[in-house]
Amino acid sequence: MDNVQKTGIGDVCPSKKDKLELSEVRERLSEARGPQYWRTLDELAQTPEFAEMLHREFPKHASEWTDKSSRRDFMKIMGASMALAGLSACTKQPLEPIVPYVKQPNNQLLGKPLFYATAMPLGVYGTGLLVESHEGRPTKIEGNPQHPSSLGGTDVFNQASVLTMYDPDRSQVNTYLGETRSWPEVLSSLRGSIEAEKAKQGVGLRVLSGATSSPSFVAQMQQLLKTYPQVKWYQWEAVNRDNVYAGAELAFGQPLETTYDFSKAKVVLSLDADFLSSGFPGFHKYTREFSRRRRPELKEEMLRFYAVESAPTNTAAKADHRLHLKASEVEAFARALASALGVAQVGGEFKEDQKKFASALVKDLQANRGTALVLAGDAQTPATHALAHAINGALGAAGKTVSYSEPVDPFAATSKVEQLRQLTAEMNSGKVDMLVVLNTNPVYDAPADIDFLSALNKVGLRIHLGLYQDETAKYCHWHLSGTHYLEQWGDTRSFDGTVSFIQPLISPLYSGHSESELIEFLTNEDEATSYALTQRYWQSQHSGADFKSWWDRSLHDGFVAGSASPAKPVTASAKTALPAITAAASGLEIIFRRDATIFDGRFANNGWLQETPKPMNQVCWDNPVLMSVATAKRLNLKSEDEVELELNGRKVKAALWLTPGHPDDAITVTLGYGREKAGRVGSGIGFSAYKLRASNALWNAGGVRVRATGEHYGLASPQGHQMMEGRAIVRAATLEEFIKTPGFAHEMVEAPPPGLTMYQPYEYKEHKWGMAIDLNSCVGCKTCTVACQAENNIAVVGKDQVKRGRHMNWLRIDNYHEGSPENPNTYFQPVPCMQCENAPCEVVCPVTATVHSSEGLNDMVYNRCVGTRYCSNNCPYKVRRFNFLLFSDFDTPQLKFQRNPEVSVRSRGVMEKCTYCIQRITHARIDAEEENRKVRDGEVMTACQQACPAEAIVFGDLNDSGSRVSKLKASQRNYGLLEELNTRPRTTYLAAVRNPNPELES
Amino acid sequence: MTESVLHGVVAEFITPDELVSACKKAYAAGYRRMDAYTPFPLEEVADAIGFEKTRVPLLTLAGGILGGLSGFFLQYWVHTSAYPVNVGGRPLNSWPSFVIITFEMTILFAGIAAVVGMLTLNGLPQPYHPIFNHPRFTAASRDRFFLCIEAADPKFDLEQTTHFLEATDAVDVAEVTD
Amino acid sequence: MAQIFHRSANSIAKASILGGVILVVGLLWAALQLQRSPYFTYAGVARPQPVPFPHQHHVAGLGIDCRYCHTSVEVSGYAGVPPTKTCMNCHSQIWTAAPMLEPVRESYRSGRSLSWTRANDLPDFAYFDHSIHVNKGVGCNVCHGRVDKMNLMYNQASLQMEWCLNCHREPAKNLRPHYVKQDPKDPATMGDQIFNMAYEEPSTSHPVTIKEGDRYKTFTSQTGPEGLGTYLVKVNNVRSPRDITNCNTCHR
Amino acid sequence: MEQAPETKASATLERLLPGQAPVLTPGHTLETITDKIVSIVLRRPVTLGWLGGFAFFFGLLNLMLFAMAYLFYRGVGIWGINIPVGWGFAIVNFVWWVGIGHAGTLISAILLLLKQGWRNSINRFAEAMTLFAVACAGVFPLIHTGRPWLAYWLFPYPNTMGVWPQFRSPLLWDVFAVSTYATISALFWFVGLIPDLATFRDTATNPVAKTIYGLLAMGWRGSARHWKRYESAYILLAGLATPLVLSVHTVVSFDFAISILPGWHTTVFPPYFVAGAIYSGFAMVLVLAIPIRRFYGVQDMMTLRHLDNAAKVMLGTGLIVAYGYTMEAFYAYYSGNAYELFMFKNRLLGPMAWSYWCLILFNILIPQVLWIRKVRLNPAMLFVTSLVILLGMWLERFVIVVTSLHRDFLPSSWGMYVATRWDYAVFAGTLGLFFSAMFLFVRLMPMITIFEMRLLLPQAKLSEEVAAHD
Repeated sequence: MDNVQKTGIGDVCPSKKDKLELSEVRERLSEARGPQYWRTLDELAQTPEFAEMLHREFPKHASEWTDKSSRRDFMKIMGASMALAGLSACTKQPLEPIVPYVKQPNNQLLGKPLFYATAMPLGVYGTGLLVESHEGRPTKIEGNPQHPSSLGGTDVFNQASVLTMYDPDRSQVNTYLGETRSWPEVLSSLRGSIEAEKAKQGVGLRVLSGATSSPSFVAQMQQLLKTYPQVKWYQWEAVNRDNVYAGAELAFGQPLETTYDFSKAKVVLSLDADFLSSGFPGFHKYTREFSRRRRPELKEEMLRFYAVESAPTNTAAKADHRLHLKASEVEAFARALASALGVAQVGGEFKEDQKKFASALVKDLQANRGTALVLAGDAQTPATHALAHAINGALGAAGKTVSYSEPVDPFAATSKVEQLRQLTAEMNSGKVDMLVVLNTNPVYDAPADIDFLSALNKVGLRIHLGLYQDETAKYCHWHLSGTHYLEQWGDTRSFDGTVSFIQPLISPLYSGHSESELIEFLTNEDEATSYALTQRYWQSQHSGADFKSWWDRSLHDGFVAGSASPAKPVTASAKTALPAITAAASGLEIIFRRDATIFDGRFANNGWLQETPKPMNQVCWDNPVLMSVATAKRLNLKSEDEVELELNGRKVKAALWLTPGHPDDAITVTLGYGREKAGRVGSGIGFSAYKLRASNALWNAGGVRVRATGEHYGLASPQGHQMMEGRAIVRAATLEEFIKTPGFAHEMVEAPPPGLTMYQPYEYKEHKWGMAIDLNSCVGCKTCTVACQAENNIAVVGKDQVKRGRHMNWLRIDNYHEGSPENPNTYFQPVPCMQCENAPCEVVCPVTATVHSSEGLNDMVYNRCVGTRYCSNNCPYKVRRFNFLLFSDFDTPQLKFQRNPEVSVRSRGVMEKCTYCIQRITHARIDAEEENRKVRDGEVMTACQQACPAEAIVFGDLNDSGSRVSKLKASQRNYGLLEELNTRPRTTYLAAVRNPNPELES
Repeated sequence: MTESVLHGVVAEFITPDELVSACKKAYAAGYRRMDAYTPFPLEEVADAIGFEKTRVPLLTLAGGILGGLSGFFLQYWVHTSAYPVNVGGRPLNSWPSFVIITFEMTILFAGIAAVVGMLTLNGLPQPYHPIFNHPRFTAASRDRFFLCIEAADPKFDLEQTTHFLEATDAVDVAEVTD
Repeated sequence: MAQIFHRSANSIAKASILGGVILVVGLLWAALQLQRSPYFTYAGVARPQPVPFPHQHHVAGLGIDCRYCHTSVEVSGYAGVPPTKTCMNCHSQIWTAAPMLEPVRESYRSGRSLSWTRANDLPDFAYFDHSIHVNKGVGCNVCHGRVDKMNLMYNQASLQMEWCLNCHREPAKNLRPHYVKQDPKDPATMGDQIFNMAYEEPSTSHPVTIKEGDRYKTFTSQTGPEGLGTYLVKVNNVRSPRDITNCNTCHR
Repeated sequence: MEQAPETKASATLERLLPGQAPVLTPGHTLETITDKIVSIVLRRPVTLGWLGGFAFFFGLLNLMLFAMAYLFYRGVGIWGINIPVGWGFAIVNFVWWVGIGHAGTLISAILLLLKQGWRNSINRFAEAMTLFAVACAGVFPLIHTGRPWLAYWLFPYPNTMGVWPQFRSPLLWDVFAVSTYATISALFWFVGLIPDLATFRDTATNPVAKTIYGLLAMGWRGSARHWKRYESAYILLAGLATPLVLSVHTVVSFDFAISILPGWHTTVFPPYFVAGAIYSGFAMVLVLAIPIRRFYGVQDMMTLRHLDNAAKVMLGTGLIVAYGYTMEAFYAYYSGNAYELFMFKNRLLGPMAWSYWCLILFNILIPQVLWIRKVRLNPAMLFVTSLVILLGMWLERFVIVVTSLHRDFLPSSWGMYVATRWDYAVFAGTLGLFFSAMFLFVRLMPMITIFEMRLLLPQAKLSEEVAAHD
């Protein structure tokens, strides 16, 4: 209930009688105590007034976000703004305190950030990271270049995770039936029940956790199982890889981890696999290798990519040829393909409209034995996976582009759904009298046909440990506030099995405790810290004199060298009996997918991720129902219609969004929305697709009914229009054309020659910063956008403000569709400030707030800006962002800690924009000058560049002919956006080149 | 009111014609320190009493020149020496962009010079003036015309001057004291 | 017609108009002065401190080097305010009972930091870096004044943008060498001149000799082609005024 | 309201010599003119009609103050503006009001130089109108900024930052142009008032009024020497105001013409902005003159001749504006520039086409009725036409500002613009400010120039022999 109390304070909303005031809620609750507390809340929660109050009180739409400011009193706002205005705004600076350490930590050099290696677990898989820390505050996540799972790249979840750690809505106390309990109290009250369980060998004790690959934790659990022989440990992940392992089971008789090597691949076929989307295990490495193999400079060696996809993904957008199928039709296609390749006669015929595509594909695959690669998506049927393995085997991919190893998930053998089903059954049968739920939220994300909640309520003692007082916590007696990975010790394994260490950047912000600490207490009733536990385990693994040095090195590197799981020389048995093909869904098919920005809902309360537009449809702050234009026409629906989805009697309401390239007679919904207790940011937005999701059809199901309710349901999208209107914005060609005329990009538009000026052009003697963005490499994953937000303290504005066209992202990624709405080519174009040499924005600023630096940067001086917005009007790229209201949060202390101290926090009424991360440039320059040298190439990396897993963004000094950026700009593909306006942009693009199969081009 | 000093003799007329001819006579008669009062501007009257030229235009010109120069050089100085900085790749001395403000400053200064000049030369504001002591002077701002020969005039002599004015078409001749 | 106004009205009217003009101009002028006055800038105004720390005594009296307390001034943007530990290094030995020092001991015991009041406080949107200034040869007292003569700390300069610009436009005026030829008789030439409060810029009466490679070079003027400042701008690669008056030099 | 007897008279006269309705109905003397005008202020009691009207507009004025208070409290985000449409109602209103502010000085200055005697009866309140319109316009550049409390940074003054305004920015040109224009117009208006204030001083009976008018008149006594300097200063001001009035809207048009935005970057803007300004200015003059002459029964001084002339001016400037629109269209086509072409297509057929077509209807089609003499001589119809034109001119600015912005170069950043209730509140508020000021003005100041009206009388002329003498 923190939320209610917190937002309630100093709230000034017009008290109409029909409105339910927070004060009342608190009143009604205050009388209630213990269990009754919850019931009261539940009753309340039923009433429409409560819903209305949530709408009003919780920053779900921007009105609430901005109303935050209306809660502050007038002078305070002026104060904040004035402070930015500084002395010359006739304001006197207040006396500021300065508070030194008592004893200064000796590794700490004040004013200089430190970097620590750690790893972020997402379900089973971990990603190796470096985290920037200012005076003990983690502020920014970077990839770990040494780490095989990162190679220096990151994804949206990595970048945004730092905000989750500081989230003021995280649970800050342990509660018993809603009443606060200190940790010692928790332990002492639990002792009794633990003793009791010990006595009966834990026959009534069950543990439910998320999937994990942490060696130390697994060991700990085994310890627990020893202490309580009867105890059972279940795991649940809503976005799981059950099918992947089941597929391996079919093909090899054992669950295996499949890893791919794109660096050796020439022809790639994806059977509904979105390996270029954040959240796919190995995303960082695959994206890196894929984009390297897609350089058109490779000429004929350039990789060709075929995609068979159901739900539109940015992965398939990068494909040279796409086949849009219902999710349920992919298996049939795979079977037909296997037959066509003579791999296995498993039935299945290509449909008429697939034949052309298929025959070309088959030829291509056969022509590239050993360099071909077939991937099956996590959401595809086990059979599809088995077939993919078989085909890879037959094409000699195994050992070359594909390799197999022990599953990273130690519990791959039994599917997660099965585990949840068993637990539920046990709970219903009353076997369970003590349940420990660790960092998982089944009450919210369990399949609709598994009634987890009612089963849960049958358990005598329910203990929940997690970051939030979430839906599950709500129904547990105990909630123990957990720790974020940046607050705890531990370990995890990445997609290739490499063991990575999780080391804390900060001691638990809300004095939470890790899973391992709780389990340790259950096992031995001792209170060892996660540090002791992790070290104890590894000592046992790596006993010996050199442990200390080994440990220090591993912590420093962030991973255990050479711990990747060894490849298993297995071959797929072609004659495996595949299960009978599941008949293609009848009627309208519904496709369930993880959400591109909030995954399975665990990031629902992360404002950065909520405001990041979904890569393909550019919608944020919601999960619309995606549908093809043709189908919508047939059902005569249009975008932003509110529709009611009905599947097996279960109903939800949602907004419709028409999506080019969506298969007909199908709709796509993403998981993770419709949270009730996510927090002020994430509660009550979108709808929960879990309400429709059945355990036997996790990823797609037939026979969904779509009915327009007649209401309008507005969606927020920072990019209203996704067509190029025949303008040469993204310039693209086929490989053939590129080889014929490498300079095609320049022939599309005539740009004025550099000499064409009456004036003496400025020369930039010292440095001349510039950026080149390779449109061929960019996969549109949006990581750069979030990285920029984290690095530059960019405010979150909320859905309503985004709808009004006031989103603040300095770096946006534009999508453009080209061609038919059935099967368009989609291009991604990251658009930061172009840093024009003839900047149109500068000339029109009346107060010299935006001017050029001697290094050619278009400086924006926030504290000089009076906010005429003229510069934005005159910016042809519309990359400038304006603080229409007080968007930055100057009040919440946690959010202040998160901020990058090297970047001003912008107040109301000032313009802001991409600065090429001037703070990074300045620091590099100062370091260089102190060493009496020039800034080296690669020494300055912009946040977007550093975050990009695809190496699409390169920044550097144009005066240094040797720099990477100079080389790229020398490329024939290099062109300036709207260069015909003679703005002379410093940011330029390398034109996109597709590599289509000539057979299919006609 | 302190003991009264004679300010002059005032003659009142009904038509401008009468006033003008009276003025001409008086000027011919050698009177110089005199003034005529009319409810609307009449070029000829001023000429008749020998007041041909005004220095208002000169002042205005001066104001204009001052304004123009200061206007331009302020901009020039700001952008070339006060804080020279590259704005959108334009030259530091972008004189074409400076034209507008130069022009505006010219007009502004000239206009102010004209008005302030006119008022000061006219010795305004001057809410108190002996002529107001004339009992019927309110008519001067309505429909009557007045000629006042001041006592300060060397040729002034109460007797003669009064007679002289009575000899004109004046409907009334009266002394005005200060 | 009777007079509406008394004689005096004439002079009053004229006077009041003139007065009005003078008043307006005067107010504007006053406003501009006020902006630069200590009332706004705190220049020369000592701050209340939990412990009345006398720089004069510690610097001039005891000859403690700036860097003993402000440890990171040469390597970090932030000069560093000493942790309580630093105070206690000495004050656990001397003045151990001084009531004046109780807050320091208290802080050391309880582990709660002392809360000083900033003396040199820049607005939050101005990013100043100590290390680069020190490395390029800007002496402490160029900005901070004769700290060795200050009892309670105060900022000597206005710390306003125009003040910063003055130096950034003519860096030569304020640069000094790190090491000069040592003259045992003249303590002012001992040690690193950056931290030498008593440093005098070269003049014909007081030439400054610095080491260049293995030979010595003597200067008798600060600015001008033969000046020490001009020389240091060259050897320290101080960027051109145009470069260091970029907005992004201080604002991000 | 009292019935005006002269209307019949002038109507008959109209029949006798068509097109030659007199500027001043015969039968007036120095006496009657003075009395008639003076009595409106000094003798006429405050009527309910006046109170009602004033109360209404004063209410609107307070609405504006409220809206502005909330604006300063929350920020410009309470308006409909966004990225890409960074400018909305505020700038539209600004340009509209500045435009209206043109007629006054134009009438008093240019027509004075052109020796248009008929201007004498309307120039005074036209100038007042100018002042108030410019005041309304002046509100917007200030409040539309994100941080209005720092707007003074637009003026060059020796500040502690050592930073100066950026004189290449058209916005700064605006600041200078508009403030100069305001100052000069105010001077012009006040100088014109001095002799009439003297008349008021001498006619008023109430001592307080006497004193106040006396102070304002600064002791004017109609001395021949004073008149001479006065006349020369007045003519000089007119001479200065003439290029100024033409420059102001030229400069305003630069806000757009200097930018690179399709639909803004247009060389035809200066002339057609000026024409448009005069167009709307005269429309506003008529909107004010027609009721005033009716309610205050001054049809004998503001005769049908005035209305006729004003209508002709509108017709003329209206045609220039029409030409401007045509040229915009032509150059969009002739430039062959894809962005320009699209911009214009978007105006005609885009989501905001309604504004363009209304604009054409209100500004081009409907005003053509002014060709008909009957309409020009029919106050009621003129009044309506003028209102339509005012609306049309507002839409013109809306089309230029909003439709050009909402779809520019990169389709990815196209957006829409929807005004919020706060946009409307501020706009309505400025109307309140404007009309409240007008209401006060007609009650407190001579709304017709007395001394210049006197000049229109035959008895004000010198007879040949006296004039010719020596």
